[in-house]
Amino acid sequence: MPREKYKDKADGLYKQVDTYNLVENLETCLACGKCVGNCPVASLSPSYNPRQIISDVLNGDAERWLNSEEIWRCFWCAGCATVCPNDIQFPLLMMQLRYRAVEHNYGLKYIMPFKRFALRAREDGLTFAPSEKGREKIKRYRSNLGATPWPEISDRAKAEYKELFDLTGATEYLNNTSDEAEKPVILKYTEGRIISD
Amino acid sequence: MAVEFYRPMRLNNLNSSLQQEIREACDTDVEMCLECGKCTGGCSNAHIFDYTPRKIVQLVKMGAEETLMNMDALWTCVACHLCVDRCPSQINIPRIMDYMREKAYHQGVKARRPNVELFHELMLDSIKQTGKVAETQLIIKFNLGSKQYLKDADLGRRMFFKGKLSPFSPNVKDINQVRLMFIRTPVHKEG
Amino acid sequence: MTEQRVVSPEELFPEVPASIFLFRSCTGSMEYPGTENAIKEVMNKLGVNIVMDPDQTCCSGYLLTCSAHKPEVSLAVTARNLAIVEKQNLDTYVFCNGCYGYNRELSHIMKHNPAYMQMANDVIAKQGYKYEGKTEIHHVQELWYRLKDEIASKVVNPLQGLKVGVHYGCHYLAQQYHILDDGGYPTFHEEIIEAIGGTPVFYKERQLCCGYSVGRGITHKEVMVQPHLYKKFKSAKEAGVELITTCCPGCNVGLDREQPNLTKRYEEEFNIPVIDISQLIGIALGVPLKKLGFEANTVPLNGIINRLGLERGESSL
Amino acid sequence: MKDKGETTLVVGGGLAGMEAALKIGQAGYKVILVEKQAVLGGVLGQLYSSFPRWEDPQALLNNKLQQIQQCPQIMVLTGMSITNAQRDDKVYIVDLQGINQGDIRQIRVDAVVLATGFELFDASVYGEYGYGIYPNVVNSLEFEAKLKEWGSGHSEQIPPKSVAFFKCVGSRDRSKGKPYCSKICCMYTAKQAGIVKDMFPEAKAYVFYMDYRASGKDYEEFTRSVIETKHVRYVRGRPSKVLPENGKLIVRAEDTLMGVPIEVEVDMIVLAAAIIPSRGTRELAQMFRAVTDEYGFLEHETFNPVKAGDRVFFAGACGFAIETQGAQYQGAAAAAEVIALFNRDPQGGD
Repeated sequence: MPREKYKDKADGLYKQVDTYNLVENLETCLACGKCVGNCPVASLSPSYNPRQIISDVLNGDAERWLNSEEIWRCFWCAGCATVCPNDIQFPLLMMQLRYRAVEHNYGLKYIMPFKRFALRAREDGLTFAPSEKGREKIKRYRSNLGATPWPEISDRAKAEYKELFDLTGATEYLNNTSDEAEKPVILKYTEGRIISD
Repeated sequence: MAVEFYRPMRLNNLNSSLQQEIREACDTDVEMCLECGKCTGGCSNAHIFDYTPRKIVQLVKMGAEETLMNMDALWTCVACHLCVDRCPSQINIPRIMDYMREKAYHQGVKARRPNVELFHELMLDSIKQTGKVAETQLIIKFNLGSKQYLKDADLGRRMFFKGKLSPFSPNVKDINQVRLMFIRTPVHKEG
Repeated sequence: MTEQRVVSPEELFPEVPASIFLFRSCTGSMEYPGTENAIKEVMNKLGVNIVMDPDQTCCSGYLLTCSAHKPEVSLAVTARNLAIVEKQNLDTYVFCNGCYGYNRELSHIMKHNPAYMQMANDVIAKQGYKYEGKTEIHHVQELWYRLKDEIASKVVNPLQGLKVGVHYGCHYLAQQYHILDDGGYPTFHEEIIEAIGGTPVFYKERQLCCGYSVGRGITHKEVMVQPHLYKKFKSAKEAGVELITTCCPGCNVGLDREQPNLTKRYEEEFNIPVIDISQLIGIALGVPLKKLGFEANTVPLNGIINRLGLERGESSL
Repeated sequence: MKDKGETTLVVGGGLAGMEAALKIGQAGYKVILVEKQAVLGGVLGQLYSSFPRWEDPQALLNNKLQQIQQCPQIMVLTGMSITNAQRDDKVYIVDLQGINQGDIRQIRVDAVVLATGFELFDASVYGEYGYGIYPNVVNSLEFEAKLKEWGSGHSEQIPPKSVAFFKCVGSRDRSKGKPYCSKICCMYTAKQAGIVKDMFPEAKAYVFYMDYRASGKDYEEFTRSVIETKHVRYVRGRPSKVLPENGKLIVRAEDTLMGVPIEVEVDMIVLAAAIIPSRGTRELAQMFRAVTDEYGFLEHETFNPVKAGDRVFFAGACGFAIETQGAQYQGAAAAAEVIALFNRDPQGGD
C-alpha cells in the first residue's frame, strides 16, 4: 500500500458519500471494533472491515473502497448497528457507498441481476414475481390454500407503482443501468488475513 | 470432509511459545509494545509491506507463527533499523525479522516472491568460497539460476568495458576462518 | 437517546386491536403463500379482523438494498402504501422483517426529516395521496407475543416437546427502538414456542442472519452465503434442532431453499425444515395442514408431521 | 479538647464518608455517621486488593475503623437511612429510619456531608454479553468477591483457566449506556487481571480494551507491569458477543490493531460495568437541595469542588467515579469545608 498523505485527502468530507444525510453521527466512531466482531461477513472474509471503512470514509478516502469487491459482500444484517455504542447506522452508509461505487462504474455486475427484478416488479407491483413457469406453481399453491391464485393486487396499484418509478426518475435510472462501462473490482486489504488458526 | 473457509482465529489456540522464543532468541520482549505505531510511521519500506512493523510485533504477540513465516514483509524488509531506533520500548523488530526468516528457511517455507532463496544461497556460497561477495559471479549465477539469461547482459557489457566489473573474485587473507564459521553454524533445511 | 428501547407487549398494545391492516409481502404471499394464510387463519381463531387492500404494493425495500433502483422511489412507495393504511385509520402489521425494516426505517426518515417527507408527498400527491406519519408499524409477531397466553389456551395440538430452533432475522431486532426485545439476546419467540408446548433450543449461532437479503444469495452465493449458512446449520444440528421457525418469509428463502445445496457442497445432511412461526402456531391451534401451505417448502415437513401425529389433508382437524 | 457545639451529618460509611467523619470529629466537632448497610466500609470493604500498590484494602479499612472507634465525637449509626430532611435556618432536621426494624429517629445537624458512593451499571442491558444469562459472566464487584474467596484459600469453586475482562461496559456508550468514561475501570481491571495471574499462574487473562487510561501517579507503570511482568494479554477491541460452547464461553471481537475478527475461549468473563450513583442519590440530594447532574451525580458549586448546596458538601463516588486515594482526598476536603464553615459561621446546635 502506498504511503498515505493525509493532506491529499478531502478531510472531513464524508458527506460526499453520505449525500442523503442519513448517517449524521459518523464522526462519533470510537474505532472500538464492536461492529467487526459481530459481523458475519468479516468473520468469513476479514478484509471486509466496517471499522476500517468508517475510518477511511471519515478521512475522505472512501474511494479506496469504491472499487473494492468487499463492499458488495455486506449482508445488510445490521449486526454492526445493533451493537454500536454510538448508534452509527452503518448499513445506511453501506447503501450509499454502493450507489457511489455504481456511479463510478464499479460493481455494476452486482446490480445487474436485480435490474431484471426491478423491471418486472415495476410491472407487477410485487418484487420476486417469477417468470411464467414459476407463476403457475404459485397459483397452484395459493389455490390449494383456498386463496386467490394471485395476490390480490389491483390494476390501479400496479399502474401507480409503475408511475412512481417514472416520477422519481427510477425508470430512467434503470434504463441507463448497464454493465457496459463496468470497471473491475478487486479484493482489498487481503494482507490483513491471518493464516494460523 | 474438512470444510474450507476462513474462520476467525482463536487467541487461546495459538502457539504461545513464540513470544517466549523471541524473547530468548532476539532478546526482545514484545509485551513491551505500546502499540503506538512509530515504527510503521518511520519504516522505509512499509509501503510495500503486507504487514507493517507494528502489526508484525502484534503477530508475535498473537503467536501467529505461520503468518509470520509466510508474509511477504519478511523478504522485503531491508533491515534499516529505523523502527528499532524510534521505538520507545526498544523492540528489536529487525532481529525478529531475521529470526523468522531463518525459521521460515529452515522449515522450507517458500517466499512469495520468486528466487528469494536462490539469491540468499548464492550469496552465502560466494562468501563461503572467497570470504567476500563476488558481485559479478553472483549476478551471473543468479541470472542463470533464475533463468533470466539476458537480464543484465547489456548493462554488464557496458560496465565491463568501463572497468566497473571485475572477472576475478576478491579474496580475504584467511579463508579458513570464514569456512570455520560456516561449519560452526550449519544451516539445515527441511522440505 | 430519547426513544424507549425495549417495550413490554402490554406497553406496545394496551388493548388488543380488533382490526389490523395486514401488509402484503412478496415472499410471504408468493414464495411461501402459507405464511400469509397461516396468519389469516390464526388471527381468525383469535378473533382479530384482518383488512388488506389491493391498492397496496410491495414495500420495494429489497430492490433498494440491492441498489437496483433509486432510494427516492422507495421513499415514495412507502409513503403511498402507508397513506393507504392511514386512510383506514388502522395500524400497519407486516409479517416480513424486510417490510418491517424498510417501512420503519423509511417512515422514520420521513418523520424526522421534513425535507424527505415533503419530497415523498410531492410525488404521491400527483396520485391523490398524502402521508402524515400517523400509522404505527408493527410486526405480526408482536401481536403473537401479546396474545401468548390466549394462544396457549387455544392449543389443540401441543408440540410435545418438539425441539424448535428460532431464527429471529435481523431487521426486526436491528430497529433497536420500541421493539419487544433486546437485539443482543432476544427470547420472546422462545417464550411463544414454550407456550405452545415446544422445547426451544438455544443453539449457538441462532442469531446469525440468513445471508440472503440484499441479493447476496444471488451475487455471492458460493463465496459468502453458503459457508455462512453452513455455520448456522451446523450449530443447529449439533444442538439437536428438529425445526427452525422464522418470522420473515425472506429468511425462509435462504434457510429452506439453500439447504439441499449446502448438503451437496459440504456433504452433510441437515434436513431441518424451516417454517414461519405463524405456521407453527397454526399447527398448534389446529389449523388444517392444507391451509398452512407446507407444499411450498423445499425441506419437507413429513418428519415433523409424523412426529406430532398429525395427518395431511382434509381429515385432520 | 474542648467539645464544640456544632454537629455534622455524614451520609454514607464508605471510605470518603469515614474520612470526612474522622477529620471533622478529630477537629472536635460532633459527627453522626449514617450507613445504610449493617457495617461500615462500603465498596472498600468488598475489595481484595488495591492499585497502584497491591495493598490490602482491609488494612486501610481497619485503620479507619480503629480511628473512628477511638474518636468519641463520632456516633456511628449503621443500618439506618434518611427518609426526610427539613431546613430550619442554619439547621437541618433529619429523619432517620432503621432498615430492619421500625427504628425511627430525628436529629438536628448544622452541616451535611453526602458520601453515598456508587453502584455498578446493570450490565444485563447488553444481551450480547449474557450477564444474568450465563453464570460465569460477572461484574467487577462480584469478581472482587470471588477473588476474596479464592484468596482465602478455602473456596469450593474451581478456579478458572482463562478469564476475559471487558472494559467500557456501559461507559462510553451513547446507545445503551452512559457517554462518560468511568475513570477507574482501566486501573481496577488491570489489578484484577494481574491478581488472576498471580493466583493462578497457569491461567490466561485477556483484557479487551479501547484505551487504557492510566493518568495518575504510578498508574502507567502499574498497567505496564501487569502486561509485561504478569503477562496479561491486552487485546484492543470492544467485544461484540459472548456465546456458549461446550460449557465454555466464546468471546467474539475484533483485534483492531490487526483489523481481523478474533475469538477467545474463556471460563469466565468479568464486565467492568460503568459507575453510576447509588440508588437514591438524586432523592437524597433533593432533600438537601443539592444539585445533581443529568446522570444523578452530585454537582459542585463553581469554585468549590466539594460543595453541593448551602451547608451541604459531598465526597467520594457520589460526585463521580473515584479511586480509594481520591475518596480520601475528597473526604478530607469536605471535612475542611465543614470545619471552615463552623469557624466562619458558628451555630450552636443542640
